This record gives sequence, structure tokens and C-alpha cells, in this order.
Amino acid sequence: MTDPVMPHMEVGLAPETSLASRLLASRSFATGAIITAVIVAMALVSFGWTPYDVTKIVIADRLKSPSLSHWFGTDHFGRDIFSMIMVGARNSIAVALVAVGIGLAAGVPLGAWAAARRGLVDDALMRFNDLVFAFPSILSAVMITAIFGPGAVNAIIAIGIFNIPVFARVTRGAALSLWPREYVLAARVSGKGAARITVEHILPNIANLLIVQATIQFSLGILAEAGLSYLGLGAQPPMPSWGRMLFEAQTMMAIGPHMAIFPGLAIIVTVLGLNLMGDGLRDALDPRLRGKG
Amino acid sequence: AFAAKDNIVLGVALEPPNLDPTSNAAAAIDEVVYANVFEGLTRIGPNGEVLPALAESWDISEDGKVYTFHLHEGVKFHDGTDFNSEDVVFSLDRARGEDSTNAQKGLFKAIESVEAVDPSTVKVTLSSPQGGFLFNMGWGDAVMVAPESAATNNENPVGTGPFKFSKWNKGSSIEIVRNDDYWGDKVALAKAEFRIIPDAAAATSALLAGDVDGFSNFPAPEAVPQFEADPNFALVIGSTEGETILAMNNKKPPFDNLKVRQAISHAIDRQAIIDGAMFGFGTPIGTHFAPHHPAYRADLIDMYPHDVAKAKELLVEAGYADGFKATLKLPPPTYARRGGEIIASQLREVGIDLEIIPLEWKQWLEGPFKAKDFDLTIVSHTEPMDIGIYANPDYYFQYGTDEAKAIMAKLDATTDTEARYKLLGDMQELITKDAVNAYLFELAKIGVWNAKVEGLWTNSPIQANDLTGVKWKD
Amino acid sequence: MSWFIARRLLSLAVTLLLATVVIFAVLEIVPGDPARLMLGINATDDAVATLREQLGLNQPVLMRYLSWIAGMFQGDLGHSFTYGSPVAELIGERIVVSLPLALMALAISTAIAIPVGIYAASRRGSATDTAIMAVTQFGIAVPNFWFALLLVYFFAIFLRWVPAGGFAGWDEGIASGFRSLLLPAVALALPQAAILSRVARSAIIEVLGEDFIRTARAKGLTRRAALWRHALRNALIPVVTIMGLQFAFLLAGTIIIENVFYLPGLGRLVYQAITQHDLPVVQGTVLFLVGFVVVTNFLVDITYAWIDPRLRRRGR
Amino acid sequence: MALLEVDGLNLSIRGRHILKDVGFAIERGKVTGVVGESGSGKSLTALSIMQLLPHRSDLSGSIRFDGFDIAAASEREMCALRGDDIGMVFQEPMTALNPLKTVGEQVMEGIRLHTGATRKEARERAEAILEHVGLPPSQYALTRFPHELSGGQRQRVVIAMACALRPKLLIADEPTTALDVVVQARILDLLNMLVDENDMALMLISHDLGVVSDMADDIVIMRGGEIVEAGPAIPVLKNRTHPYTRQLAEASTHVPARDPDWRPADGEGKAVVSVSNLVCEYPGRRTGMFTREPPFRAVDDVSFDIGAGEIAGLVGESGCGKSTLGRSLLGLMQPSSGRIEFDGRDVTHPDSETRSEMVEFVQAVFQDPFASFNPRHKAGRLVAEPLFLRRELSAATKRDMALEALENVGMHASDLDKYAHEFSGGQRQRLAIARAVVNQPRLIIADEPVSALDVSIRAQVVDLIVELRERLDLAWLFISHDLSVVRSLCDTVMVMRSGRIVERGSAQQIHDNPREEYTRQLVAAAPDLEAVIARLGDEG
Ligand SMILES: Nc1ncnc2c1ncn2[C@@H]1O[C@H](COP(=O)(O)OP(=O)(O)OP(=O)(O)O)[C@@H](O)[C@H]1O
Ligand SMILES: Nc1ncnc2c1ncn2[C@@H]1O[C@H](COP(=O)(O)OP(=O)(O)OP(=O)(O)O)[C@@H](O)[C@H]1O
Ligand SMILES: [Mg+2]
Ligand SMILES: [Mg+2]
Repeated sequence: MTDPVMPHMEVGLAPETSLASRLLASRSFATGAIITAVIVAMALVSFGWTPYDVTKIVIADRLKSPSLSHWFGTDHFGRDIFSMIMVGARNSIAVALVAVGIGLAAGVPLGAWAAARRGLVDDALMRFNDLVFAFPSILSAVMITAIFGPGAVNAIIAIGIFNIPVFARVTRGAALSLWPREYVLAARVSGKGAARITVEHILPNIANLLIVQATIQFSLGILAEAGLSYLGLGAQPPMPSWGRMLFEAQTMMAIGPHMAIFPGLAIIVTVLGLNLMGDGLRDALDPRLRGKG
Repeated sequence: AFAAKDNIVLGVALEPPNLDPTSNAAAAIDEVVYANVFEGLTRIGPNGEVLPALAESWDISEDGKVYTFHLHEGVKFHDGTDFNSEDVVFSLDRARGEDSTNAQKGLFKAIESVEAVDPSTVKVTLSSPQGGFLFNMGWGDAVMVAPESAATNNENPVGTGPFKFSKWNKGSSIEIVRNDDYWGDKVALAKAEFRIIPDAAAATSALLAGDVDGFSNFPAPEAVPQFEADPNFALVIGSTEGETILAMNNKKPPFDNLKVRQAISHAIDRQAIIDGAMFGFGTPIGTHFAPHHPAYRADLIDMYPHDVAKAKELLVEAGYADGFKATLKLPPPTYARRGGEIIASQLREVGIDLEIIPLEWKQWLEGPFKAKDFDLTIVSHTEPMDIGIYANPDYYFQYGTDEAKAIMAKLDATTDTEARYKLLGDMQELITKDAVNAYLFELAKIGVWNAKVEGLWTNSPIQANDLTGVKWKD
Repeated sequence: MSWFIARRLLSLAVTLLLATVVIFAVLEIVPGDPARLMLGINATDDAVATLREQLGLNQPVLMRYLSWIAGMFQGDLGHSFTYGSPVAELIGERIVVSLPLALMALAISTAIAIPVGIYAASRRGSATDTAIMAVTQFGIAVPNFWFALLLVYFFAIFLRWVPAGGFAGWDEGIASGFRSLLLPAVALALPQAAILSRVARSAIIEVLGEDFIRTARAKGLTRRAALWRHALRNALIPVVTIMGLQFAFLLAGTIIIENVFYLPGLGRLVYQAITQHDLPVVQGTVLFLVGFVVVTNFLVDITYAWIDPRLRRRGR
Repeated sequence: MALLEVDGLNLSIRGRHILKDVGFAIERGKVTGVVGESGSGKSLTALSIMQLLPHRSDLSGSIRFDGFDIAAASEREMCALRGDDIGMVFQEPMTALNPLKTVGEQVMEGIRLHTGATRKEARERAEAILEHVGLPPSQYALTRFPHELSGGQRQRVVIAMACALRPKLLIADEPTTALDVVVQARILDLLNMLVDENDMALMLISHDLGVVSDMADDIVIMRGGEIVEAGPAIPVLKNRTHPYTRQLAEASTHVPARDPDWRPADGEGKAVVSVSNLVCEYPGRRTGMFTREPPFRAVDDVSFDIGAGEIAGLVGESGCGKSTLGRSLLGLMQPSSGRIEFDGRDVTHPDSETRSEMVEFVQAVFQDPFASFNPRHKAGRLVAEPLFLRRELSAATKRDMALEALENVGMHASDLDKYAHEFSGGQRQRLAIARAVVNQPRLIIADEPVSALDVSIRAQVVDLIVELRERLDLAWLFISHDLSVVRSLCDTVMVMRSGRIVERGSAQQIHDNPREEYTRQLVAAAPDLEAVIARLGDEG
């Protein structure tokens, strides 16, 4: 479900001013980072504490509107929506993060290998990419989770698989543009092998790019997880997930609109935060692209 | 003045796999064709009574073994062929035949022979008297079909009913139109469309947006209040034959332990489940029996009141002081999915930790139902008068003790109503005492339709959308 | 040009071939016996065995794969377990909903995104640009099914302008068909429009920084004229790329949206088939969708060559 | 009154003050050369005149063109002026044309815009002007796309576009920098011709004093956003009164000092490298799944030796195979056939052991001082990189060796911990040389090591090369397309054309007495400041 329609960026030149200062100057990065930090903090806190137990059903308390005791109100089972959103954040972040991790762990080495070896390896990788991209991601994610059973782990795998070619492609493209660089030639003249050059020269110089792409994929992962959960293929009850909360809220729009509003906003805000952060990062890492995204 | 509207769009949750009610158990088929396209010798009325249909009358022999049906004359199938006693013989023989694929072959089990006496008379001989035979003949699975069209009824159902099949947009809708050559009273509606809307939210919006005129089984109880408040809609709550139970695998530890099952029965809070899952719609039941039936034993509900302390105590006695882990497999309907969450939460209170596994129907049928691969599951048993399943040790929850078998055997041989009710009561008590399953509630039939529509059934003695009496008020 | 097309066609064929292998292989490992699935739970073991024989399920995997492929070339994708009808027929019935839906969504998305992208790019850095970009950020973040819910509540239930869902079929008239597809198309299109307008904007801004724009301006072209005559077409390649991807995405996005709007389209067919393990339908539909994506990519490639003369002569 | 009068021009971009009080005049029908090092503000001056400055530029001062105040003109007035009365040609012919439009369309566009001509008229005019710049439509159809033309031809198209309407002023910003010497000479000739014919004023911007001096009537010298000196070309160049002018002129004609007594340690004549019948091919383009075009022969049957301590120059036009040859010597690409020997040892297809020994034999310096270093590493690590295979050395030893190498190129211990971007272009090239010498190799292959440098820095690097040769007993293969540098630096020169070495001789002989016609062309085309001044002196 990685909607692949995010523009990729080229490898930037070395930052001339300090990265930190440029990041701090970027309003979108600051906003995005704050939002993301809040969400992540919420998710982390939820491990130790939530205002209410999210698995406890108290029918008497159901469908309460937002109030001081229940900030975001309660759902049809009388569970505290704010607590559910906290735990849901944990779920969304975990799924998206691991899925991105899978993409990075498999895609980056593949892409780097293809760029270093060219020829057959490269052709094979491109075929593989074509193939994965030929399968509409939602479709395959639905297929994978439906076949292997719904649940967070299978959702992670389904989303993760689609991150592999994305990272492979970004890595390959960037690495290809670095291989003819003169400093790589110099390293080759110094007798360094492809693996070593990749580790020493290629990967560090595309790290920026990968970080930005990872941010984008992360936000796409959040959306994808929400979509799968909405279809009932994500994390299973009693573990709350934002997508399922929305699914459950659908029929209650009239009696409990807060049930739909808060999880919806949670998704939007999180994705927005990550995208803003990604934009800010990209601008800061590659000044040539400033204002283009 | 405008002519009164003569077409209707009704929402149905499930798309039928095909349109031949004699081929498949799916209720979705009956919901479209029963009484509308296909008719049987008898039919079941809005309150569960047996009414004449293609058989205008019948005689029953003294010994209760021979039924002579007198058929309406001049009845034609939709394809123009005549309906007569030969078709009855064909239909019943086909249904009970060796290679029959009828899903309810049990209905015909008692039939020994079927003979056409003359074109409008049929004699059915039973091997032993059967109290419910006329009722059985009113089921969708016992409708009359023609030899010419029986094979193609799947896609193009040809019956004798007041409506003819018109078209089926797969995945979307099924349309039937008035049969102008109908033998009986002409129906008011010229056209009816069954719109397939599996999603509860979509159903709600479709009603609100006026895309459909009504749902006789509205799938989203939580959305009901907004229709209740709206004078444009009629909200009609009726009864169904659906006993919703938390089924337990009686052969699988720890559920083979009576104390465990009793503990579970004590642990659940029916009202909370009805309120939480069904938004208050549903009648708590203490046993596997429809509460609107005279033989229902209302007292049994007090056998296992909601009592967490008692439940824990029973678990300690059963040797599960620390509780245990189990799975709860849930088919798709809301009552199961939502009820499951609530039950999981309630059982957690007594230390039973349930892993919820949602299943599609197909998987549910293959897994829990067929292969008995489950610990706990929630399902609504919508067949009328189906307490007999407790006498079948092979049924998915695997009870079927000799005691139960004995009661049921006695019941079969009893024709006296009072005595029958007594036996039914004993059976109810037995299964409740044994806490075979935890009995939750009787599903309510939530009908929501345009306030101008009249003639739709209130109750749901069988699953059908009988449109013969439906019309628009001006 | 023909050389270019031939080469792309070949790679298209290879991808499709690989896709058939993957689809077949994935569904091979699905648990459950197709024959039993097909006959339902009451079937006797004998009947199941007979059907297995008939379906050729006892043959080796390779044979089954080959006969699947062979059938495909004759337009035979097998029969649905649930409906019993031929898969090809089911796809045919459903595609007339999904394809117009995806096309409509693409048209809406393009019609919104391109002007917005151009406008924002030409006023880069202005308050309007900033505002537009903020809105698009928001648009990207909105899950489309949530957006769909809001649309239904507002336009179908509150205003009653369009149906809340369902699709009566094209024989009810083109207008009614389009009315039914309007909301779902908008729900699908807007988040994509947000993305596309950002892509269009950045592509245009990038091109506006190119030397040849300066050359054009040195010729005396106004900023506007340089944008329209020189920048747009050059910015088209990334935009077309994204549009191609979006089309595939929209087609698959119908899985969720068709559920929300209970449209009898391919998305719902395949979703239903997947959940019900209706393997022939899953195989057929997935392959069909994959084929669509691959063909779309091919068309996008051809479009590149049409846009960019440098690609016409000799491939990349 | 002059055609263009610029006065008190100040420009800042995003708050950075870039042009400071710039003022000069351009006379009708004359060529005004604007010279200055990179970043001196030449291009921005030109763009100020065109009013095509980047976003958020702040311009003040007066620019009067033909009595008209450009600085105060509206955008609409400027659009009328641009392309009609003022034309402009930019440096990079490869990107100056819209790749998606035909050449004809692009030339016609300006004509139609300003004259309102019909398509047909515009086409005729476009054909005429293209014919005039040397692209007869019979041979180069108007329907060609830019990618179907060579760089020089594209530059002609751009010039045709700029001159189509016979502007009063043509601004050419480094119009030939991206081109070969031979092509450069032709383009300059073309510009000269157009100026003469149309009585056009030409503002010719270049960093190459040689190019400008050959063409200009007046000259403007810029530095750091200011005008250093301006006036008629002959006195400015001859008298060199301003110290910066002098410095610039001297750097342009710089000849490194050599120790006449220096002799290589191995004795003269012993070959360090010996190449025989070397052929290098690039695989042909793919034409299908399994078919390819025949391989492209970039180096074709080349044989030569480089003696110990020899600085051998390799010149030739762009694409003739110089870099490919260099790469094959460095082991970066496998020759298809032939033989390479280092010190008598065959290294044509080195095994891994030979390869690791090669590292200590041959090293490289590349063209772009900015791209030569991993931006993430510090100088110490960068310079020590070739020591990587020498496991026997401790980290401390490596650092000492890196320091020694730095000192050899005139840098200091304090530079060890800086990142590449903290050095200037010239320093970076020193750093690159330090990296090349850290292993004390016998041969350094320098591929255009000074092309990207300003003249003054170029002179320093050239000095360094000679100095290192003498100090470290190094042989150099110096690859360049700039004949004047090669002549001043190298002992011997090889002239390469289409993969073959067409001539080899001493630097002096190649320059004074080329045997091959091609060499003669190269020599003739190379701008030579000394010669120009000498000639100007004779005339004036
Ligand atoms: N678009 C821009 N934005 C900000 N600063 C710029 C821009 N273009 C040029 N500069 C700065 O203005 C100064 C002068 O640049 P200019 O391009 O006029 O130099 P130049 O003399 O043409 O150099 P070169 O020979 O390298 O082309 C430089 O310091 C440069 O960094
Ligand atoms: N990787 C490659 N694949 C195919 N052809 C190549 C490759 N690199 C260079 N060539 C071709 O080989 C020829 C020689 O290239 P080379 O880079 O050696 O030229 P050069 O003399 O160094 O030119 P320049 O002065 O522009 O650097 C050129 O025609 C070029 O197009
Ligand atoms: Mg410049
Ligand atoms: Mg080169």
C-alpha cells in the first residue's frame, strides 16, 4: 500500500552549513517534528499508562461525548477513546516502523548491490521491482493478510514487502549517480573493493536520501495500516487500532460523531506531521530542492 | 393525483450464492425468492403459522401418515408450463432423492412415497407420523420446481409465485417483477429490487439517502435511534428464531468440564452484551429456545445469573484458579464481532484470556462448524425449533448425551401438544443445567422502512421477504 | 519509435509472465482444498474427490499452471466457486463499474491538480502558494475511506444530491451511472489530486529553473509565455509518471472505496473472493489488475516517447 | 553617447551584496570583453542588463540602453526589448535549448513574437539566419530536435536565436567555455562576423583573457563584484597598470619554473609505463533483449611510453578518448586488447596482488576538485585513502604519511581535520594531489586537473606539478584539452583524435611545428594571449 507517488530526490551535495541549524530554521520540519514527537510520546506513554484500560468494556459508559473525564469521549463499548488513540498510536507506529525497517533492511542492500554490480544483478533487480510494482499494493496487502490471516504481524509483512522495491530503487538510483563520482574513482584507484566502497562512500552519502524516503514511507505505512485495519485485516481486538476505530465509528456517525472524528484526526495529524518532517528534512538536506516539494 | 408508487427497493445484507432455494442452505436465497418467486405446497405466515399455498387444502389420514394435497388449478410456472401433481412428485422426489443436493434433506426424511393421484391431487405417505410435516413443507427448501427448469434455477429461477425473476446484477442487486399471469391475487408492486448492501454503514447511509426504501433486517442496531426519531421511517422491532449463543467445544478441554462451562455462563452479563453489541435490541435467553414460543422456559435464565465471584469460585473448583487461555472464533455478523469483544472483556474479569480470531463465514463453516476446530465461538442459530441439535453428538459443539437423545426421541413420537411442550421444557432444562453453551439472547428483527410502506413482516419466523402483501400508502 | 515500442512490449510480456507465476504460486500455498471449497461443507468425500479429478487438481503443479495459462489464452479463467459463473464473465460485469470509476477519479484528480500545480508554481513563494501547499499536505494525509464517509454524510444524506452508494447499472442511463460514481470518484480523487498537484508544482518549478527557460525569456517571452510554451511540456514527464502510477493505484483503491459505497466493481469482487477463498476469481482478477497496471505503465512509457523526442529514436 | 551605459549598479540577492557600484559603457558596433575569475559577478551583470535576475534580487543604479532606462522599465517594456534589441547567448549549449521543441520552432518563436510575422515568413527568416550561422537548412532541417545536433551546432542555434532580429546589443556569457578549442574558434569567428555585418555591439563575457583579448575593442575586468579596470583593450592589456590586471595576464601566460639541472633518478629514457597496441571498447548500446550495437572503440591501437620523471601531455578534442585511456592505465577499466606495462611488468589484466601493487605505482588526480572527495570525511582520512591496502602500517604512521603528503603540496598539519568543503577550489586540488602522492607512486595520471580552476590558481597547481616531479621523482600523464597549459607544462605532448594518437613530440615542436593537419588546427584555434598582445602591439 505504499502509494508510490511521492517524488524521489536526487543525492544532494555536501551540506555547507550545519544540518541542525538548517533543520531548526525550517518551519515545516519544526512543526512536523513536534507533532511526531507528541504522537510518539503518546505511544510510548501508553505502554505504562493510559487514562483508562482500553480493553475494559463498560457498557454503562458508552457513547459519552468528550468531557473532562473522557477527553475524546467514549466508544460504543464505553472505552475511553483518548486511551484507545494512545494505544492505537503505538500500533500504527510499530507496524509502520517495522514495515519501513523491512524495506530498508532488504531494499538498501539490494539496491546498493545492483548499482555496484550492474549487469545481470541490476537487470534482475529491475525486473523484481517491475514485478512488485505491477501488483497494486493495496490488493496484495489484502491478499497477504487475508490468506495468512489478519493481524498486525501479517499487516507488517504486507506493507513491508512493498517498501523493499521502493528503497531498492531509491538506493540504486542514488548509488548509480555516485559511482562515477571522482571520489569513488579515487577509492577504486586506492584499491578498494565494491563492498567497501559501498559501505564507506556510497551509503553514507545517500543516507540523507534514505532518511527522507523512510519518513515518507513511514507516513504511507501509517495510512496503509489504517486502510488494512479498516478492512479488519490489521491488529485484532482488543488491541485498538485507528483504522478499526474508524470502521466501528461509521454507523455511529449520527449518535457518536466523536468516534469517527478523533481517530480520523489522529491519522491525519500523524501523517501530516511525518510528511512535514520529511519535507523539512529534504529541504535541509538538499537545499537545491528547497520549496519544490 | 399521482399514482401510488408501485416499486420498492429493499436492502439485503448478503448476496445469495444462487437463486435456487432447493440447492443451498443460504438464507439469502430465501430472502429474495421465498413466497415471491417460488411457492411450496404450504407456506409459513408472518407469525409462523402454516398457510395453504399451492395446495389449496389437504386431508390427513387418521394415523397421521398420509397427507392428500389438493392443488390449485390453472397454476402456471413463469416459463408458461403448467403446474400439476407431476411437478409436485418431481419436486419432492428430487429433494429427497439419493443424489439430492438439498441442504435440508431432513425435512423430507419422513416421506415414504409421493404419488400423483390426478393432475390436481397428490398423496404423500410418511413412514411415521410427523407433527411438523406441514410446517416443513412450507420451508423454502421444499418449494415446487418444474422439471424443465429445475436445472437452471440457479441463475434463472422459474417458480409459480406472484413475482418473476427479472435480472441479477451480480454483486449489486436482484430485480423481480410482477407476474401478471399469477394464479392468485395480483400483488400491488410491479417491481421489486433487492439491493445488496453488506456493509452496515453503507446500509445506514443508503437508507438515510433514500437509495433504498427499507431493510426488513437492518444490520446496524446502533443507527436505529436516528430512524426512530424520524417520522419518515417506520421502525418495527420483531422477533426472530435466532438464538445467539456462545458455543463451547464440549469435547475439548477445558470446556469438557461442566464447572468451566458453568463458570463461563456465570461470567457473562447478557444485558451488557445486548446493550453493547445490539444497542438494546434482543431478548436475553437462558436456554436454546425462542422466548416467544409457548414452550419457552423463562425460569431457566435465573440458573446462571451474572456473578463474577461465583464464576471464579467454579473455576477454582475446576482447577483453573489462575484462569486459562483460549480462542474465540467469530463469524462476520455484528452480533458476533461486537459480542465477542464484550465477552472477551467479561471473561477476562474471571481470568479467562481469549484471543479473538475473526473468520469469514466460509472459514467458520469449515473450521468451527465442520471440523469442530474451536474453543469458543458466537453464532446465532436462526433455524426455527432447532433444539434437536443437542441430541446430535456430532454437531459442532458436540453435546448429544444419551439423556438428550432420549428426550428428543420421545418428542418425535409424541403428538399431544401439552406433552410435547413438557418434553421441550425438559430438554431446555437439561441443556441449561449442563451449560452446554452460554445462552445470550434472541436476535431481534429490526425492520426499518419508509413509513409509507406497509405489508412487510414484523417477525421473522423464517428468513424471507414476503412481498405479496406489500404496498405503498398514498 | 517502433523499436522502442517493441522493447517495451517485450518487457511488458516478461513482467506479466512473472506475475502469472507469482499469482499461481501464492495461491498454491493457500490452505484449504479448492474442491471442498467449491462444493461446500456438506459435500461427501467422494464428490470432492470426483471434483478434484475434474478440476485436474491431482495433476502436478506445472501441468496445472500450464493449463491455467492455456485456458487464459482462450479467455477461460475458470469458474467462480461462489457464483459458479465463469470468472471472465464476472470480471467483464465488474470492470464496467471499476474502470469508469478509476477513469473518472483520474480525470477529476488531473483536472484539479494540474491547474492548481501550475498556479502554485507560477506564484511560488506567495501566500497563495503556501496556502495551497498546506491544503495539499492535508489532502495527502486524509485516509480516503474516512473522507468518503464525510462525503456521503454531506452530499448523499444531508443534501441528497447523489446516492449514498450502489450502482444501478449502465442500462439505467449514462447520467444515473455517473451520478452513482461521482462521490466514490471524488473520494478517490482528492487525496490523489493533492499528491499530483504537488508533483506538478515541483516539476514546473524545476523546469522553470532550467537554462532553456532563461533562453526563452531572453528571446522576449514573458514569464507566463515561457511557462506555457516551454515549461509545461517539459514538466509533463514526472506528472505523467505519477498519473500512470495513480491510475493503477486508483484501480486498486477501489477495494476500499467500493466497499464504502457498496459498488459492484472489481475491487469488491476481488476483496470478496479473497475473503471467501474463491481462488479462480482471485487468480483471474488479480492477474487482470496486474495486467492493467503493466499496460498502463506501457502506455506511460509510450507517452514519454511522445512527449520527449529524445526517447523516440533509440530507447533510453 | 554609448549604446549601453551602466552606472552605480548595486545588486544584492537575499541580502548578500554581490555587485558593488558597477559602471561601464558599451559602444555601438564594438566588442566589449568582460573578464574576471569565477564568481566575480560577470553573469549577474549581464542578467541585470537583461532584467532576468534570480528571485529576491535587489538592484539599484542606472542602466541606460540607447537612451532608455532599463532599470526603471516595466516587465512589458523589457519583454519588448529582450530578443529584439538585446540578444543573449548563454554558456551551456547543451541545456540552453528546449529539448522538446524543434530547432526551427525555437528560432521562429522570437521572430514571430517581435515582428508578428506569419509562420511562413518566420520560417523563411529562421532559415536565412540559420544558414547564416552555418547551419544550412538543406543539411540541418528545421525540424531537428536539439539532441540531434552537436554542442557547437547547438551554440550556433542559440546564437541564431539571439541574432535573428539583428539586435543592437548581443550579450554572450561565456559562449564557448563548454566547447572545444576548435569549435570555440569557429564560434568566435561567427560572432565576429555577425558583429561586423550588423554593426552590433557585443558584450563578450569570459574568464579567459586569451579569448577576450583576441576579440575585444574594449575590456572590463571584474573582481569580487567590482570593476577593477575598464578601457580600450590594447592599453589595458599592454600596460597592465592595475596590479590585478597584471596578475591575471601573468597567470594566463604562466610558465612554471624548472630546474634545468634536474634529472630523473632512474636516468632519462627509462620507460615507467609502456603501452602497446592498446584498444579500449565500450559495449554497444542495447538494441533488444539479446542484441547490441557493435562495441564503441574509444581507444584505438595506441602505443606510447612515458619515461621516468617525464611530464607527458595528452590533448585532443572532447570525446576523443583521453579519459578512457587514463582510466585503463589506472585499472578502472579493462582494455579489450593490447598491453600495459609498468616498469616492465605486465599489468594489462592484473590479478589482485598486482592490483594492490599498482596502487603504489600509479595514482590519479581528477578534474573536479569539488567531486573528488567524500564530503563526509576529513582531509587526513581522505589523503590517507590510498594507504588502505597497506595493512602493515599503523594508524599513526598513516597519519604521518598523510601529513607529509600535505606538506609536500604546501598544506599544513592544521588542515588534517578539515572537511573537503572547508577548502577552496585550489586547496582541494592540492588535497587531491596530496592524496595521489601519499603512496609515493611513480606515475600520476591527471585528467584535466586544472580545467575547473581559475587562471591564478591554475598557475599555482601547474607549479606544484613541476615541483613535485622534481622533488618526488614522479612521472605525469597530464590530460587536457587546453593546449596552452600543456605547452607550458609538459615535456612531451601526444595529440589524440578519435581514439588514436596522431602525433607525438616535444611540447615546443608540437606548438611551433606541428606535423599533422589536425594538430595545426588545434594550435591555431587555441587562444594565445602572448601572441595576441604581441600582434596588437605591432598594430597599435
Ligand atoms: N541565483 C543566485 N542566487 C544567489 N547568489 C548568486 C546567484 N547566482 C550567482 N550568485 C552569486 O553571485 C556571485 C557572482 O556570480 P556570477 O554568476 O555573476 O559570477 P561569474 O563571474 O559569472 O562567475 P563564473 O565565471 O563562475 O560564471 C557569486 O558569488 C555567486 O555565488
Ligand atoms: N561509459 C561509457 N559507455 C559508452 N561510451 C562511453 C563511455 N564513456 C565514454 N564513452 C565514449 O567514449 C568516447 C571517449 O570518451 P572519453 O571520456 O575518453 O573522452 P575524453 O577525450 O576524455 O573527452 P572529454 O574531453 O570530454 O573529457 C566518447 O565518444 C564517449 O562518448
Ligand atoms: Mg557566469
Ligand atoms: Mg575526459
